Amino acid sequence: METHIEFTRSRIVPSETPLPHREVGAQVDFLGIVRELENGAAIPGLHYDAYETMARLQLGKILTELATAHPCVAVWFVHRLGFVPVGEASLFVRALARHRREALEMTTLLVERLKAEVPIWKLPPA
Amino acid sequence: METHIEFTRSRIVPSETPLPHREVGAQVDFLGIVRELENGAAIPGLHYDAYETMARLQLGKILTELATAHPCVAVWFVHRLGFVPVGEASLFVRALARHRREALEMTTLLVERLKAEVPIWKLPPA
Amino acid sequence: MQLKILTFAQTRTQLGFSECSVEYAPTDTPRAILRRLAPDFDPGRTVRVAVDLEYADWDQPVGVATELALIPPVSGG
Amino acid sequence: MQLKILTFAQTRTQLGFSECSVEYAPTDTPRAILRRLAPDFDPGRTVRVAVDLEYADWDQPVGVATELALIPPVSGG
Repeated sequence: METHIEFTRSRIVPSETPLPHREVGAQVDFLGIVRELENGAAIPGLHYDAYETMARLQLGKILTELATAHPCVAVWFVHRLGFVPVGEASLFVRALARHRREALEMTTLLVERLKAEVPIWKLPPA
Repeated sequence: METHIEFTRSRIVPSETPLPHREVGAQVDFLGIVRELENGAAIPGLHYDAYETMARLQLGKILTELATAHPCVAVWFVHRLGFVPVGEASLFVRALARHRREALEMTTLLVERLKAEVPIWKLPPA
Repeated sequence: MQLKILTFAQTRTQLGFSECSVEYAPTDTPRAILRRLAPDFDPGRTVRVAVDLEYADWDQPVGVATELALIPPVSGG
Repeated sequence: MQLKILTFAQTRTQLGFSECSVEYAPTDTPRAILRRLAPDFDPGRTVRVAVDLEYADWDQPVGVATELALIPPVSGG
């Protein structure tokens, strides 16, 4: 399974990627977007910080684990760091697979595991 | 829940859509892509046909049903008809929701129900 | 009274038409209407029937309707 | 031997530094190392510890290590 893990301080713009081969039957894109209300108060955006070396290592291990049950052709993971304004994406996941179930399960479980285990934090607005 | 159901004979190109409001926290895009191997034989593509009036009605009812348990802000459904070459999308679903679970569940279940109930057919290559 | 009959996918190949009109009575069942039109065609267990855009029962009267469609196993997506 | 200590999110605010180096022995536990550095700080049940990029046990010796990080509840996504 081809994987791509990226942290960026720029706006995430999902682009069409060429399919790695002609047996890809499903593509799932997930965008996590910053919402205006955080604990009931309107905010301009959120700051994100990461322990990047550990996050990369843990994400790699999670992807390897998930690939056993939900083999995909390729998975992209992009997390934005620094300030992310309301309405923009903090997270982008793309899963390509032969069948839809693998791509959907991979996406769902990767985001679950991310939120439980990967050292990334949204920081309260200053 | 805002819904958009479309059948098209042109190539599906998912575009960035403006978010309907600032409380959207998740966007899920699903693309169903034509694979090269159909029952073990290489094909140039597939033809799709639909009973379009019934498909629209049934999709509308399915969306209304799914919205009860998995309320989303907006759902787009686009199915391509006619010839779809290998590597191009026959199906595009986009779900916008406050939280990721609604968007992911809506997408997963909408595609399941589509494949079981909605009068659309892929036709064997001539 | 006239009822429009629609076919799709393999039922279109099997019956040899995509659309036709037949005389019917509201008390007719879809199975009876189809049997009059194509005595040799058996929908079996896999072909469903839709009356006015809703899945219907092969053995219940169609009632007052305008369109009956044969729905072979669907395969969208 | 030197160990680099990293803090993130609220542990950074609480401890007042993002990074520092301390002397340690491989038989030290993360809890003992942290207690020497910040006697008043209690990680409680929510702050985890990572040693060399892997989650570790607060009460197991760190072994030969280069980096220890405090991991408050994560909230990525």
